[in-house]
Amino acid sequence: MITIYLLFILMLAIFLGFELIQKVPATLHTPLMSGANAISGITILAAIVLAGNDSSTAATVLGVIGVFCATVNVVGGYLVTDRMLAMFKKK
Amino acid sequence: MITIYLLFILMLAIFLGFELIQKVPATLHTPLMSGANAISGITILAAIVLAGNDSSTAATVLGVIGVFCATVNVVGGYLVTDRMLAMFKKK
Amino acid sequence: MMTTIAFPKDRKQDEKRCALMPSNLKAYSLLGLEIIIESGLGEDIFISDEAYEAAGATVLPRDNTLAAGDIVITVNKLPLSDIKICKPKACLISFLDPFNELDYLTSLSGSGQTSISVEMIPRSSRCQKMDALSSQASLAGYSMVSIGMQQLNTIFPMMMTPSGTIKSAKVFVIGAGVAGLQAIATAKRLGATVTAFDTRPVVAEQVKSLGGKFLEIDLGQTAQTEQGYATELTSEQMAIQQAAQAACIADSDIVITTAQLFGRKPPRLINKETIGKMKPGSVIVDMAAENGGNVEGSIPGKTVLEQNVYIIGNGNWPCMVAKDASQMYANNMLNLISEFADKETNTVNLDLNDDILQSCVITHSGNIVNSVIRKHHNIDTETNA
Amino acid sequence: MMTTIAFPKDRKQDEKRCALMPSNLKAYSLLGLEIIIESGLGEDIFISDEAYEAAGATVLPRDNTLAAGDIVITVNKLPLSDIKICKPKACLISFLDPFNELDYLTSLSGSGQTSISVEMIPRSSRCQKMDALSSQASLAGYSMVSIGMQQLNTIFPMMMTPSGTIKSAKVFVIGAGVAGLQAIATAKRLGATVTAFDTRPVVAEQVKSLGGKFLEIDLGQTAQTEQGYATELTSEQMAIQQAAQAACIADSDIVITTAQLFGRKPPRLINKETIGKMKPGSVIVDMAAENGGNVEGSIPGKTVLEQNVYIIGNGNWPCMVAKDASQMYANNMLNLISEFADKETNTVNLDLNDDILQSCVITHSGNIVNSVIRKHHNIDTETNA
Amino acid sequence: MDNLVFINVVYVFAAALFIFGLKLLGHPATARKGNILSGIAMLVAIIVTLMDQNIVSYGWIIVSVLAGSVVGIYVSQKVEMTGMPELVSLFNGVGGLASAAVATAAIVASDLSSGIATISVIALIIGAVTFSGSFVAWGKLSERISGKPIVFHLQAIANYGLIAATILFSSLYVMDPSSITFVYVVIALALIIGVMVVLPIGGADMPVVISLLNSYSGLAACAAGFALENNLLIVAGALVGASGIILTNIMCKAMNRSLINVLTSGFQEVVTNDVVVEGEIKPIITEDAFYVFEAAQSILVIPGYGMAVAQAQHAMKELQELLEKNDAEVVYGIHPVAGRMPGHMNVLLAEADVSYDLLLEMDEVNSRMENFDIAIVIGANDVVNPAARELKGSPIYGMPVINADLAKNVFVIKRSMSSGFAGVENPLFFKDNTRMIFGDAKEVISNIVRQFND
Amino acid sequence: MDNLVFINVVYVFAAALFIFGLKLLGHPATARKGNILSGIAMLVAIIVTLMDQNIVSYGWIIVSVLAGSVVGIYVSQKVEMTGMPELVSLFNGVGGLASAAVATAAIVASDLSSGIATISVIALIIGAVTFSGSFVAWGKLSERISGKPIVFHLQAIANYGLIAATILFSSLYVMDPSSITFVYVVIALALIIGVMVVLPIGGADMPVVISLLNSYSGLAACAAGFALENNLLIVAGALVGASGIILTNIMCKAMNRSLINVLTSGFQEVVTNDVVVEGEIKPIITEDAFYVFEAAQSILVIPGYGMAVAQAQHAMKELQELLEKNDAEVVYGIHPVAGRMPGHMNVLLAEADVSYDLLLEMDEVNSRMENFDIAIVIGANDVVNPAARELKGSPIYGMPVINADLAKNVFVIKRSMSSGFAGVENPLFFKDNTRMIFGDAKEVISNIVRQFND
Ligand SMILES: NC(=O)c1ccc[n+]([C@@H]2O[C@H](COP(=O)([O-])OP(=O)(O)OC[C@H]3O[C@@H](n4cnc5c(N)ncnc54)[C@H](OP(=O)(O)O)[C@@H]3O)[C@@H](O)[C@H]2O)c1
Ligand SMILES: NC(=O)c1ccc[n+]([C@@H]2O[C@H](COP(=O)([O-])OP(=O)(O)OC[C@H]3O[C@@H](n4cnc5c(N)ncnc54)[C@H](OP(=O)(O)O)[C@@H]3O)[C@@H](O)[C@H]2O)c1
Ligand SMILES: NC(=O)c1ccc[n+]([C@@H]2O[C@H](COP(=O)([O-])OP(=O)(O)OC[C@H]3O[C@@H](n4cnc5c(N)ncnc54)[C@H](O)[C@@H]3O)[C@@H](O)[C@H]2O)c1
Ligand SMILES: NC(=O)c1ccc[n+]([C@@H]2O[C@H](COP(=O)([O-])OP(=O)(O)OC[C@H]3O[C@@H](n4cnc5c(N)ncnc54)[C@H](O)[C@@H]3O)[C@@H](O)[C@H]2O)c1
Repeated sequence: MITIYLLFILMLAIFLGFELIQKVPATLHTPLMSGANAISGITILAAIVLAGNDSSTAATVLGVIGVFCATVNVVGGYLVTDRMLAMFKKK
Repeated sequence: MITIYLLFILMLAIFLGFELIQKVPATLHTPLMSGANAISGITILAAIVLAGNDSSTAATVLGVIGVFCATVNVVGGYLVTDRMLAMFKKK
Repeated sequence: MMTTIAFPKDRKQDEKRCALMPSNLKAYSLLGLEIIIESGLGEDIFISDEAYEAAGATVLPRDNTLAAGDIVITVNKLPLSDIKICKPKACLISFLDPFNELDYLTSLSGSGQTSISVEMIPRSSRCQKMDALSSQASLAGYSMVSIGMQQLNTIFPMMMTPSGTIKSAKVFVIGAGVAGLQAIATAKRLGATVTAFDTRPVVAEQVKSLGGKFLEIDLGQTAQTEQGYATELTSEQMAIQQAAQAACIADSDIVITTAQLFGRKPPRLINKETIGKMKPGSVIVDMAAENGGNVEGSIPGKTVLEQNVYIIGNGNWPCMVAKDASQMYANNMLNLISEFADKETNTVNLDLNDDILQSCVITHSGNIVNSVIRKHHNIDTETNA
Repeated sequence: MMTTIAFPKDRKQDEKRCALMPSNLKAYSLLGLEIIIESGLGEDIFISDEAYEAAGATVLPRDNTLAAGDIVITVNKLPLSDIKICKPKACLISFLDPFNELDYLTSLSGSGQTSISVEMIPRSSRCQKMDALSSQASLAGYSMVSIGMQQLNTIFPMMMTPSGTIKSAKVFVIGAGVAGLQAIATAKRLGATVTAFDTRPVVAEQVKSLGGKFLEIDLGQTAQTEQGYATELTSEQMAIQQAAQAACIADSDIVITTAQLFGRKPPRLINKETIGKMKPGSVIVDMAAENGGNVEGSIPGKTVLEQNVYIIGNGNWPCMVAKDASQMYANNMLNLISEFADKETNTVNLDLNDDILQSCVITHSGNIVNSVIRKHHNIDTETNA
Repeated sequence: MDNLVFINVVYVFAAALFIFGLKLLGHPATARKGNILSGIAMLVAIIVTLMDQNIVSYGWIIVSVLAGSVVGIYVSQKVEMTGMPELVSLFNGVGGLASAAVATAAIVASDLSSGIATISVIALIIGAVTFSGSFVAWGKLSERISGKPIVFHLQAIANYGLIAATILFSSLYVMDPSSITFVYVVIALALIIGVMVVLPIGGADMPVVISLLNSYSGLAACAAGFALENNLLIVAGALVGASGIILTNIMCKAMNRSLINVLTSGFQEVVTNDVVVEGEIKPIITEDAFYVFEAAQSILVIPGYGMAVAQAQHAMKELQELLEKNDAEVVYGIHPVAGRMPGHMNVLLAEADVSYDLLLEMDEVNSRMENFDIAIVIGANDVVNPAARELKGSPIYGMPVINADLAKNVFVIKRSMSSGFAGVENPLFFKDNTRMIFGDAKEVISNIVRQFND
Repeated sequence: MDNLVFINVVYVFAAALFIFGLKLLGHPATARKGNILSGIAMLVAIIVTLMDQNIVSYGWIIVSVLAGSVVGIYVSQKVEMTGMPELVSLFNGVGGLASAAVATAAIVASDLSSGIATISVIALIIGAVTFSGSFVAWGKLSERISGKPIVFHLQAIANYGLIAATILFSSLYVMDPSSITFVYVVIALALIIGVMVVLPIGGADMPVVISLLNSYSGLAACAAGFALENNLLIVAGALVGASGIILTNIMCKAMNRSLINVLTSGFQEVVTNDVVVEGEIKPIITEDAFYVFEAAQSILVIPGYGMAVAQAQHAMKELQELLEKNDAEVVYGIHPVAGRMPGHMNVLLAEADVSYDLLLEMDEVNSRMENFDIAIVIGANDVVNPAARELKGSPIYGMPVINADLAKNVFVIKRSMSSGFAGVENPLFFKDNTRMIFGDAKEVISNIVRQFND
């Protein structure tokens, strides 16, 4: 049954993703891509749990790699996006 | 934990509802309202289960009332909406 | 008894307009009125006697025409000699210039006929269709631009060509009443850069609505009469205006002056000194030349070269487009007659108590009856009732 | 040795244009050329000798001017008497009308100078800035509308007024080349309803791009030369055109004809019969009157009344806006000279092998050298090398 | 795959269909398809629900579904097109009743955990309010109840009291989920609240109210879904709830109302107003005007001085071309004194290259005025003032005017209610068939042009 | 409330923030706020995740977070603005790696049910493809790898083979979740696929590829979320996945490419092409042109005969006014022979009431051409033909022209590639800084005007 809920959530989130990005000006293509990319660093949550978990060394190592990579993605992604957006003058 | 999933679903559905109806021409206000109203007859699902359930007479009676009312809402709602929409000439 | 309307030909020099078009005759005959015209009425605008006859008019020689009319309509006032031939109870309708022609009025009242001055028709909403002053002024605005265009040795529009860029002509219109606005529109259409000035501040928006610039001059308080005419400026205001205009005039290729004051001499707007500042070859068109002139040195009926500036004082501007002018004037007259025509009896009833007639009837049964004109000429109110 | 350019005043009757403006002098002096003008050069357009002097020209009497010039530039061709005064090696630049003036050319070649005909400057992209034929034609288009407007006894725009609705004037332009297009644009600006016709089918789009209607006549095959000039129609085509135009002409208030055939007599487009169908008081402006006329009955230099239709054949249209015409012509001449001026040596080198000069030099060292002109006048090619 | 899982997988699919359907419903070209899609979703959902293992007998279900269908089909086919809004409010009320019934059933069926009890009672309240409110709205729309706002002294206080009482009794029930009696009190209170909230709202605002109640009925379904842990109820209910709120808001804007103001009518103290206005000014926004323009077959444009001031002629020309592309006939009625000089309108329209053939004189358009679907008055005032015909003593009485008021619909574009050259009031603006579009003429027309292009 | 419930409630909240953030990111005015909002969501999510009871030691977490942060901050601050796209592709690759690591960890940690195993291996594959693909894209963008499409014979077949092998080994693993070896093979294959798919795509299309890989990395996170039953991963991942697809599609449209074409470059047989085109025509749609217009400070309009044919002067006037309202300077460069008669452009622009002051002569605009952000060429051709300057022997060589090609950006509005009056080709259309907007001049400009008004 849990899978059902997850499916519901997936379905709704996909629809929402489609709806949210409808008309994006070309100037925003790159920042938006970059911003979305930062969000995809959400794997960090899973990686953290894995890295902090003591179950197996392999998992921990992979988890640590995951946390490191995901952090780079998240931190770098947000900062770069912000830098790009800062360049646009306010209308 | 189930409630959490339900909350997720609720949250996503609400967002989606907001996003879907953004710019609606005035001519569609009434049909849209009517169509949405038909959808809200979705209670019929709950009512069906209650009406078919043998747990208590009170619940069954209320369920039957629910099924009847909801059916009127659903059937009438869709048909009326369709009639309204049929009147619009295609652009 | 059916009313007869007579249209003698205008005898004023160079006048080409007439007060009747063949197209009006149907309307007159629907009103049951009889129309008599002098032979040759429309010849200057290429309308033959036959055309009038075909439409239902009777063509007669001049004297017979004059003698037959219960109502006699012309553009310009009839010579006094003609009036004697008219019926003693006839009603004479034309421009009369009653503010300036006291002698004429006196003679007219002496011969006893009723006379209507079309310039005195009030400017109420109801009377717009009879308002010959406006209809002719509007055409005058067009004609003044046309003649200025003819005289100027450059073109109006800007042109960027391989042979260099030609700048647009600068046109300055002083006085943006009916004539001035039409002049602005016409010059603007041709591609000129148009500036305008008027003492009535409401006009600024109207000028802009035609794409012209309005020259802002702070004259303090200025006013307009109920009928929309401007009131006279004080001499200080006049001085301010002249000074402020000078630069704009010097910069212009064509200056068109249309300033009038109802019942007064037109204001003098441009003096020789200002003319001297203009570019050689520039053109001034003085609409008011015949009545005293807005421009110093303008000569009625002539184009003169003064300090290398052409000053055009031709006058009778609507006559340059005589056919349209005739048509509009003739329509105004038809509308005036219709207002008082009685279809049942086939007559025209000039009820002197009517608002409109009270304003525009000047003489009646031997007296000058118009109160505005009496006041203007200081005719003692007690002399005649 | 510095080249001297002389600008004598044009002696042709009523000519007001000149070939130099004070504003050109700076450019000439940058090229290191000396400029001599005849006293009074610009007086008709109100430019004083002082103005030229201030800009750097030398003012001399006529004969001295003529005698001083290595290059002599005028608008119209110099009288033969003047040519004798010019230097024997001088280069004379002006309109020469080489297709029609064989006698003149022969005399000219006899006196040995080099002559350039500005109408023969090719219509390549590179030469547009020297193309005096176009620059003057364009102004002619404007002037023809201006004079038509003056003559017509109605106004151009439509007006819906309380005194009735005035219909817009109908203008029909035959020949939509440079002059015709400008005429269309000007008439359209004034609010007229404009129709146009031309034998070159490419023109239809151009007419529409100015808001005019194009009268479609199916003439079968028609052509245009490489330079964009129309070729002559066959006599059958001519007949079709005339028949098809007749209705449109009869319906028009103003007809403007600008049809020309490069190197040929202009086509006869309107005959008396067609004129008879026009409304009395209508106006025809015949641009080509001076060269034979598009319209039967047009008289060069005059406005005549034929069957109650005014036919205006004034000619010299650009002269109506002489100042702008002078400015454009003067720029064309400056551009022509610049093309061949050598800044280092302060001279003008007329290299007869240059494309441009090959087209427009007519006589040189005693001969008529221009091949097109030779062919036109059937001058045996072997007579002179 | 067990039954429950299968049902729920289908529910996911049905939910997706609902979402698609709703999306398509929002666009004129696809609206009908959207409705059908959402209908299919409903059908699918109902069919799989019937497989629920909790269902032991189908008798009553079949009977009530059939009965409901018959009623629904009958009513929906019988109703006149003009009766649509009433019908929607009726359906909505019935839907609310269904939710209330389901919630009540859940409550009476068993002792609930306090969480579920809370949600159930919320579903119940919302359902009941929707029910009674919808019926009042229906009454108002069908004129069984006066369309005027029904107000009385102290209503605000009374309403606050009702709400307090409802909260009180609901809490009492939640604290002891076996005390069903409180629930009946809550039902009664909720029904009264529904009535009280809708009564003070004027008939003209009813569509807004219905749209809001519709949104509520979605929320009721959603709450029921929580109570019964039914995902599809939650999704569909939330969709309806959220989109309903947005729609309500859009409708308010279109009617130039504030949502808050409409909703709180019941909580505002009564203000009596003695001024009698003959006729009413009906402003409209361009978005709504557009749809009328789009449907019109023959259109008369009456320009005046305001068009000149705004220099709106170019925009008007563009609109003309679009209307003509849309197969409408467009002509201009030129009053001889429109503007401030003879031929003023002619100058401007010629500049914008409007063909002379389209410019008709006053008499021509007056003689066929009744045949125009729309008369668009652009910055004209005096020249369309019916007072010139009707109102003896008006300074413009007797002046011939263009009888715009006799066209089927009149749109007047001007910036304010201020008067024209003659300085007199214009009864045209108050006529039944007149809508005012306030704004600069050029901006308003450009706006409509834009709508055409979208 | 127990820990897990609390974390998840916060997750709901974080998910809502992500949604808001993404929504705001799509609008220029709010984009920055949106990014910050989504950053906050991420922070909140990370903090509550640390409370997870499964976490026993924080040491490694802290170390790796710190290290990652340092690297992230350093790189993001160091990079030149021009290096942005490369950086994004790098980050994206790293993100893919993280997902792959997480999936692998899940796989090695325990024997999984076949459902979870399937999803985990999907997450792993997507992550690995994203990783290697992103790095190739980075190499192409930073010109470490040739920007040209790298293709070889039989590549299509090789690629199909790779995919088949991946599916095969994945299935083997899923059927026996303890056979981890297969997973390593799958990893290797996925890495190779990433390289193979991106290599044949040209450098110009890289932004599209990155956007797509970005969408993939979202899907990888989403799959990982399924494997670990983490809602927030699912929601955020799905959001990124879906919006990424849409964005990719939008970008393709803007570049006039077909998504399918770009993606399947690796599966198409190699076609060699010998024609050498100097420069390339770059058409653009008005929607994208609009954003450049909006950002421009100084704009030169060069009208030609096409403006006359289209009668686009009124539309251009409207655009001019909007640009001016937007604080840009707009001037017109009038070539003396533009159009078909002397002063042709003047007649038209005067009709549209463009102020004479704004009409500049050729020499004036040429002397300051470099300073114009945009030159808009409306239906002009010969008068902006650089061949007149550059190409001896061209029929128009020597004619002075407006040097539009020297402006920073050039937009040419015309209907086709056909030539003008002189009948010669125009090299301007092939210049690097030129974009062609094909269409009737009036329609195109009206279109841009509309964008401005929206
Ligand atoms: N034609 C002539 O020869 C002539 C000469 C002199 C006088 N008149 C008189 O002028 C009047 C003409 O009548 P009309 O109907 O044309 O004009 P009007 O009665 O003067 O009304 C013009 C209306 O346009 C509106 N307006 C002004 N600027 C606007 C803008 N930018 N956008 C939208 N609306 C705008 C004004 O209302 P808001 O301020 O609310 O926007 C005003 O009520 C007649 O009374 C006539 O007698 C005519
Ligand atoms: N000014 C004069 O006095 C004069 C007189 C005669 C000749 N000329 C010659 O005319 C030329 C003028 O140059 P130019 O640059 O103005 O014009 P051009 O070189 O003739 O080019 C005009 C361009 O406009 C495009 N066009 C046509 N209709 C259009 C529409 N509806 N929408 C968008 N584009 C449209 C055409 O391309 P598409 O078909 O692809 O749309 C064409 O390439 C020069 O060669 C000049 O020598 C000038
Ligand atoms: N009620 C109506 O329907 C109606 C009809 C016609 C005209 N009018 C109004 O009456 C107004 C005046 O009409 P008119 O044109 O016959 O007036 P006019 O011929 O008497 O005067 C012409 C213009 O000169 C201006 N003027 C006077 N002194 C001046 C000075 N020193 N400097 C500059 N300008 C000066 C006046 O203000 C006027 O605008 C018009 O503007 C029009 O709006 C109204
Ligand atoms: N290459 C250039 O840059 C350049 C420069 C100037 C002009 N031109 C082109 O050359 C063309 C002709 O120039 P022009 O105005 O000097 O020509 P023109 O003066 O020789 O003739 C005027 C017009 O009359 C027309 N015509 C001839 N016979 C006619 C008939 N029977 N009926 C009706 N019309 C007739 C011609 O087609 C032409 O359009 C122009 O259209 C222009 O496009 C090109």
